[in-house]
Amino acid sequence: MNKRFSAILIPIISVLIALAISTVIILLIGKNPLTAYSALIRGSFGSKQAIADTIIKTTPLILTGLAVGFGFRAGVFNIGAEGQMVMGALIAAAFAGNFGFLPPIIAIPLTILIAMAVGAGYAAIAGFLKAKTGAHEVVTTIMLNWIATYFASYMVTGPLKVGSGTPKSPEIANSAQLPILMKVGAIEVSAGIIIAVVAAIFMYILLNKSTTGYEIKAVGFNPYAAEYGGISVSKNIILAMAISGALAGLAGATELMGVHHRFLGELSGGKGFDGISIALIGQNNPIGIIFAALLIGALRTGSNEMQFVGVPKHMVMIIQGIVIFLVAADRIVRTIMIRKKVTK
Amino acid sequence: MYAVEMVNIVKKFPGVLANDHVTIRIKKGEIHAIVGENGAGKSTLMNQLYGLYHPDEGDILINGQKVTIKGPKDAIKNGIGMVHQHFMLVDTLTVAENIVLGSEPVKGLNFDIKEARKQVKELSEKYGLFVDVDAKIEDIPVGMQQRVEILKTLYRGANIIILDEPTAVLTPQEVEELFEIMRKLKSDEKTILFISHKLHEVMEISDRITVMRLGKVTGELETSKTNPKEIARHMVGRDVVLRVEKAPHKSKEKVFEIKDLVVKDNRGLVAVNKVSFDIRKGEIVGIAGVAGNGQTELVEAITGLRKIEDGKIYFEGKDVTHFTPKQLRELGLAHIPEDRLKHGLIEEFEAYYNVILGQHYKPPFSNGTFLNHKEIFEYTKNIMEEFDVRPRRIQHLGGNFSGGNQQKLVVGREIRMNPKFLVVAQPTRGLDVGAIEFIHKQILKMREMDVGILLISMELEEIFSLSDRIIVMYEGEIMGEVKPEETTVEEVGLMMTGQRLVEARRG
Amino acid sequence: FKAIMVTDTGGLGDKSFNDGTWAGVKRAAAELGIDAQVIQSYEQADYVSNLTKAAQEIQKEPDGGIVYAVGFMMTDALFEVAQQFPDVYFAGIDIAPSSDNVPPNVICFLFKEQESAFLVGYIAAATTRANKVGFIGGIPIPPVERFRYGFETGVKVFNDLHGTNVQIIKGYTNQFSDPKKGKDLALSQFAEGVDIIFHASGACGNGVIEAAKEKMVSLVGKDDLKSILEYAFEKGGYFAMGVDVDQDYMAPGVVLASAMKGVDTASYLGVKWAYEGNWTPGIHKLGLAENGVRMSPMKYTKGLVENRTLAELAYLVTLIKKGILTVPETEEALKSFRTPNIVFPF
Amino acid sequence: MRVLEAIFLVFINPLFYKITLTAATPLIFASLGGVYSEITGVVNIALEGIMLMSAFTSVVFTYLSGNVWVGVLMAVISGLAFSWIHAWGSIKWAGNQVVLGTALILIAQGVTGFLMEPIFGKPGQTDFVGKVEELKIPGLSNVPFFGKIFGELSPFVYMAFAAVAFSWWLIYKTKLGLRMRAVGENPEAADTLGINVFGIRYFGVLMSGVWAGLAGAYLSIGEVGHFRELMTGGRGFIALAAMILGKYNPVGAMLASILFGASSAFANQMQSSSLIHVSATVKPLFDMIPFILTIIVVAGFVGKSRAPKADGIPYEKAS
Ligand SMILES: Nc1ncnc2c1ncn2[C@@H]1O[C@H](COP(=O)(O)OP(=O)(O)OP(=O)(O)O)[C@@H](O)[C@H]1O
Ligand SMILES: Nc1ncnc2c1ncn2[C@@H]1O[C@H](COP(=O)(O)OP(=O)(O)OP(=O)(O)O)[C@@H](O)[C@H]1O
Ligand SMILES: [Mg+2]
Ligand SMILES: [Mg+2]
Repeated sequence: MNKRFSAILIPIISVLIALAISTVIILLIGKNPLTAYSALIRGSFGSKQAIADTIIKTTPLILTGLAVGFGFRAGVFNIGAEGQMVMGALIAAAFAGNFGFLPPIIAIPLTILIAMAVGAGYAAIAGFLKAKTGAHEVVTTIMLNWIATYFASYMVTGPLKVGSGTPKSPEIANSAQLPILMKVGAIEVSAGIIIAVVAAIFMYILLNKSTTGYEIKAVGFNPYAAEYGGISVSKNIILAMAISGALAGLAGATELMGVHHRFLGELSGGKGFDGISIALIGQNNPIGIIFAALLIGALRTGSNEMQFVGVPKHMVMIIQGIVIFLVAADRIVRTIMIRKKVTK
Repeated sequence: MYAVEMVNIVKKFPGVLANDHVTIRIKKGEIHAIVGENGAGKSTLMNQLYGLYHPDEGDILINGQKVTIKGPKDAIKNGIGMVHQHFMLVDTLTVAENIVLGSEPVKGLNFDIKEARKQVKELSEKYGLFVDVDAKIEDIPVGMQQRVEILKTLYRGANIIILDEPTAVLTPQEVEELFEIMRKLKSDEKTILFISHKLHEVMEISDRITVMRLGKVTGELETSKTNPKEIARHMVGRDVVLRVEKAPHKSKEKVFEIKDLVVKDNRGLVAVNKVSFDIRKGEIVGIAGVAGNGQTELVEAITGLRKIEDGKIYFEGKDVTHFTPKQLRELGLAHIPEDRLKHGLIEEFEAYYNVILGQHYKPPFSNGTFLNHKEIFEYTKNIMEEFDVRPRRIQHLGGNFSGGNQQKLVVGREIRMNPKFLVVAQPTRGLDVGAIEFIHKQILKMREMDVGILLISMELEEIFSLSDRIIVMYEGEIMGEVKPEETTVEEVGLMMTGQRLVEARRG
Repeated sequence: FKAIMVTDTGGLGDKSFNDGTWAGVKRAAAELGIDAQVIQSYEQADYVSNLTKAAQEIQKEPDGGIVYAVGFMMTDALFEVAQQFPDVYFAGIDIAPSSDNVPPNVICFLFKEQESAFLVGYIAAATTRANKVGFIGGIPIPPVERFRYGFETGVKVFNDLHGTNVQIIKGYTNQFSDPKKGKDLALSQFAEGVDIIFHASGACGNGVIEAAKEKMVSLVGKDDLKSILEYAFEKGGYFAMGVDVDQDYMAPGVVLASAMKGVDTASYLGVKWAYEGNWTPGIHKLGLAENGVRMSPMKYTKGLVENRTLAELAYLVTLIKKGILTVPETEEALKSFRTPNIVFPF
Repeated sequence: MRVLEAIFLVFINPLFYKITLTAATPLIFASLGGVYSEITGVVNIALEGIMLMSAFTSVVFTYLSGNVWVGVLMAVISGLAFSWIHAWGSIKWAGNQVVLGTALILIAQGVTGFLMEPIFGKPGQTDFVGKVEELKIPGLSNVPFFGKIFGELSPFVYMAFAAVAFSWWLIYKTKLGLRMRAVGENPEAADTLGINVFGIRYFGVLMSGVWAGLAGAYLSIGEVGHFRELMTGGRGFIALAAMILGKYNPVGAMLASILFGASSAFANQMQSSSLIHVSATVKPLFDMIPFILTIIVVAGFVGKSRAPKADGIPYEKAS
């Protein structure tokens, strides 16, 4: 089978199988699957608002997917995109609150840069420890995630706290907010999606066209051969973690500057972890990651609409889980497809 | 009476007909050699006998009985044992554990390690296969690993033992020992299938020979009635020059020098102890020695891959002692590593990326930031053409080339760097005679171009035929330095076992 | 007419404002014979879109309706969306607008958690035999902190009026969903010599209550209400204090009292006002006086508290209702709080 | 130095050790589960999900049967069943083990949340359904110091340590354990010796379900007697870290779990200390202690932890 063709077909068929399985469950709880699924589609692509929602949800998923995917390409398992995203957004929020005096042309890139630098630095801790002491990055990044969570919680209930409501940082300056591409009612689609796509293109170029990408991949595939070829292994491990962290930080930046305009306790909301499955569904390929993120983003948006017809939100988690499972074990789907063909 | 008959075996892989109606018959109690070029289909054939692959067509008969071998389990039941071309050992387990794995002695619920050790020891003594039963595989030399593999088959009571290229990684002494063992096994009524690329070995040990080429059997020969030339012709389809001719070395200019070098191994023990020597332009210095006597560490230290504890290294008179691999390459050092899969290649990289490793950041392959793929592709095509790398496909992944072709790719890359100094370690390990001939020619061509060459090899024949000077190492020290034309294999062999030159000369 | 409630990411089943709001909305819906629906949010980014969708649903109704935004996390989203739909009523539960000019279609219900916490704090101080009581919060968000201010004030007032020196140990679980974490923290406080712990930590509190029960049962040696109460009456023991709803039932005899928050009352009122057109926009802070908060009736444990204390408490409630005693609502107010001159009329 | 005094008081307080043990117990079980799976070569990031499922099932069946031990048994069975899905996807279908794991976590969160309403009639959390009684060792509770630690402990704590001893024996002293280690390191080699690689891997993954199942049961009916959505609180991931930190060895994993349990008990005790007065807003910082400590330990003392060579790589038989 054509490789590219099956890369598209498998997720689609996985979704169909997942829907078939959940049809049973929906019938069991006494709802009409057809109404449910038409709500799912309506909710994700059926209207301007739905599309806006889908884009908003897809944006950070692309970026965390890229972050984790980049790590995989470089031979590191960055399970810490969550923490890097939080730290990037948190510190950027702390600064960007005071950027009122700067014009957007400076304030926006500067805020992005801070978030990326913080994400990079935070991830580089794990990279540094791996390179210098051999500490496993899965252990260190899991720990760093928790530290980031508690640190952020401390910051927004303590030093950065504003107002009496939500634990949150002050609103960032208007000049540091991302321009709005599309506004549907109160739903604003910011330029974040453009940033995410640019980041994907950047990652593609970095990995496939640049000398740095060559070195990072070499270290990821075979550190001994890389060293033999004059490539510094520890430098590239740290660099790879840092770039991965920068992408996660960027995810934090787009959420901060394009969606919430301030740091909130739940800003990351598991998107760093989502990045793992998105990266792998997208086969660590920037273009694949965009589509994987879109798939998950659309499922999540559509799920909210499904609630209006009485299907609880947990149903969608199950559907998502099954889709991801089937994409991972794609041979199940392939086998089903081949059998179909044979019987025909 | 045949112990094994494989009749009309056909085995296809996607795009490759690996065995094309192969018929081979092995008599009980004989040592039967199978020879053939790289990729001729020898391992594939043996893997089917051992149940790892299943023939698309054809029959397998054991002791005259037709059998179906679904997996190694069936093979073991039929008394077949196999020592694979790439060892099948569990690095983190001990020798005894590896040997008994799969049919472990038990005491109550426990795995009876005592009994296992006892049985292994008995077996090892019976056949003179010395092993350290309690050592972990990752800590023992390849020669011992080989013995472990043989013990594995004996432990399972194999009567038919397949040895797939067992000598590729052994020293001449170890090869001698292995032959001793094989003779012992033969006298014990065991049938042995022996695959090798080294014709003199085949001549020495086998009773009969099957030659394969491109998936077909091209000849069945009685060893006593043939000669290496004839075998080689069957294998390659043409005459092969097994001896090389070279002009005497002239230059006096030092290109490389090491003084009192001290290097430690992975366990922190001194592996290279105060070694000094130099290499001149257009000169090949061969280092002979039994594996594990510091050669690996020496090469790694020289090429910047291992920390140097003490001593100095000079490159064209310049102190380069603690230089990184990159700095050394910049100065003109090239390195054909002994382990092509560990150091030489990135299996996941396409041929074209493997070919620029080490020069990837330099023009014309890169402008410092971006790679120039057009140049890279062009360059790769040239190298593949010049070094006859097959398949001639620049996008082929490094790991998907056959071993011989991987080696050609690495050799091509390093030679085309136009180095001033070339370190070559085990350049022809596992290669067929045609490929060996080719690589030797390339090394000599570099010598003609005034490159200083350090050659490390366990093949004494290779060392003798290529080197201008031979240095012998034992336990990290130099035992002596000789000229090939002024010494004998025996003398070098004695030094390799720890006698200094003077003592060796004294006899 | 329709009422739609949008939960925060905590979702239904939090035994706190989401559940409470939903209970009130359902009650109102049943009474008024209207439709009620709930939409749960998966993540923060859902708030705006879920509120928007809810408002759009309402717009489809011929006679309008009301949208509930639940939880402090939804503050910003609520005001953004409410501005877009001036013809739809919005009610925020536990939502404090950042400015005072609330749009005319919005009502915000806030609670004076500190007032009910004051009462349990006073009881705790009166009942402790270790002279040490504990507070366990979830994430130190404003409602949690208001509970703490009230609890601390209750203890302080008791100390001042009775010349005791009951100390408070404070801790946070920093989350709301891991009962084991609450239990471990509670055990740590017990190990520090505390004998009564008041929690405001969501589901972590289940663990706090379990810790108290475990300690108590181990002291008593039996696990029935009668033995526990008999032992506690004689020798004291370990107690937890519940939050938001009456948590007595979770461990009868071990939950000394609960600081209750009438979220359901508020949401019930909101629906009713909107339906009847009796709409007063703005912030509604519900305290003891408004029946928005109260202390649990202490169904099992009343006997463990001296009658005099209960009487004092009743008197203090009237003082608070009258505004004579103001329980601090902020950290600053807590710091500067001085016990007023209170003379019990008995 | 009040801080030093407070620290000293923590270490002489027997209850600190007791809390350490109970905090470590779920991590020991779960990390043990990780060890079984990963030494046979299957990455099991799904521990969190398995724990959650089992925490839920044990509560459901305790609720239905009124007997906590039925709950424990069903937790083990559901752990087996759920990990079987992981095994099926990653062994039979050679799927990407990390993705399968994350998928299973999502499914576990979805399924447990989804079933709350139909089974218990309300979402979010259940009421108290019953709890496994603590084990009282009669004479012991009077022994000073140790009595306070071991006098009354949940049987799960003892089970955890017994499980470690059992696992150590199974993995290092039996023929099965030898084969497990061989399969995780070099499945081809094991295969050529006639060992059923798939079978061994299934065993490893299923056993990880058993242990993670017990971890889940402990969290619900072992400790708090009810179920709450997402109540595992990331312990599956911490267990994963403990397993790596413990170098894929049951005893190592146990020590890492204890380290983690001790540091979180320490953090709790410090934040509860009446000797040090810190403002409420600073208290969250105490929760960072275990994580920072772990990083220091893994970077400073443990160094490289080498995964089994074939860990995460699906084994595919040639044909
Ligand atoms: N996974 C694969 N995908 C594509 N081609 C492959 C793959 N594996 C092997 N090949 C092809 O098979 C051929 C030989 O592979 P193999 O490693 O068996 O070589 P060999 O015959 O043992 O030769 P040598 O002795 O030189 O190593 C090569 O041409 C290689 O391109
Ligand atoms: N797994 C495989 N997949 C695809 N092709 C294969 C595979 N294994 C072997 N082949 C093909 O079969 C041919 C025969 O390979 P085989 O390994 O049997 O050669 P060989 O004679 O043992 O070579 P060598 O002397 O290098 O060991 C190879 O050239 C290769 O093209
Ligand atoms: Mg072969
Ligand atoms: Mg080969």
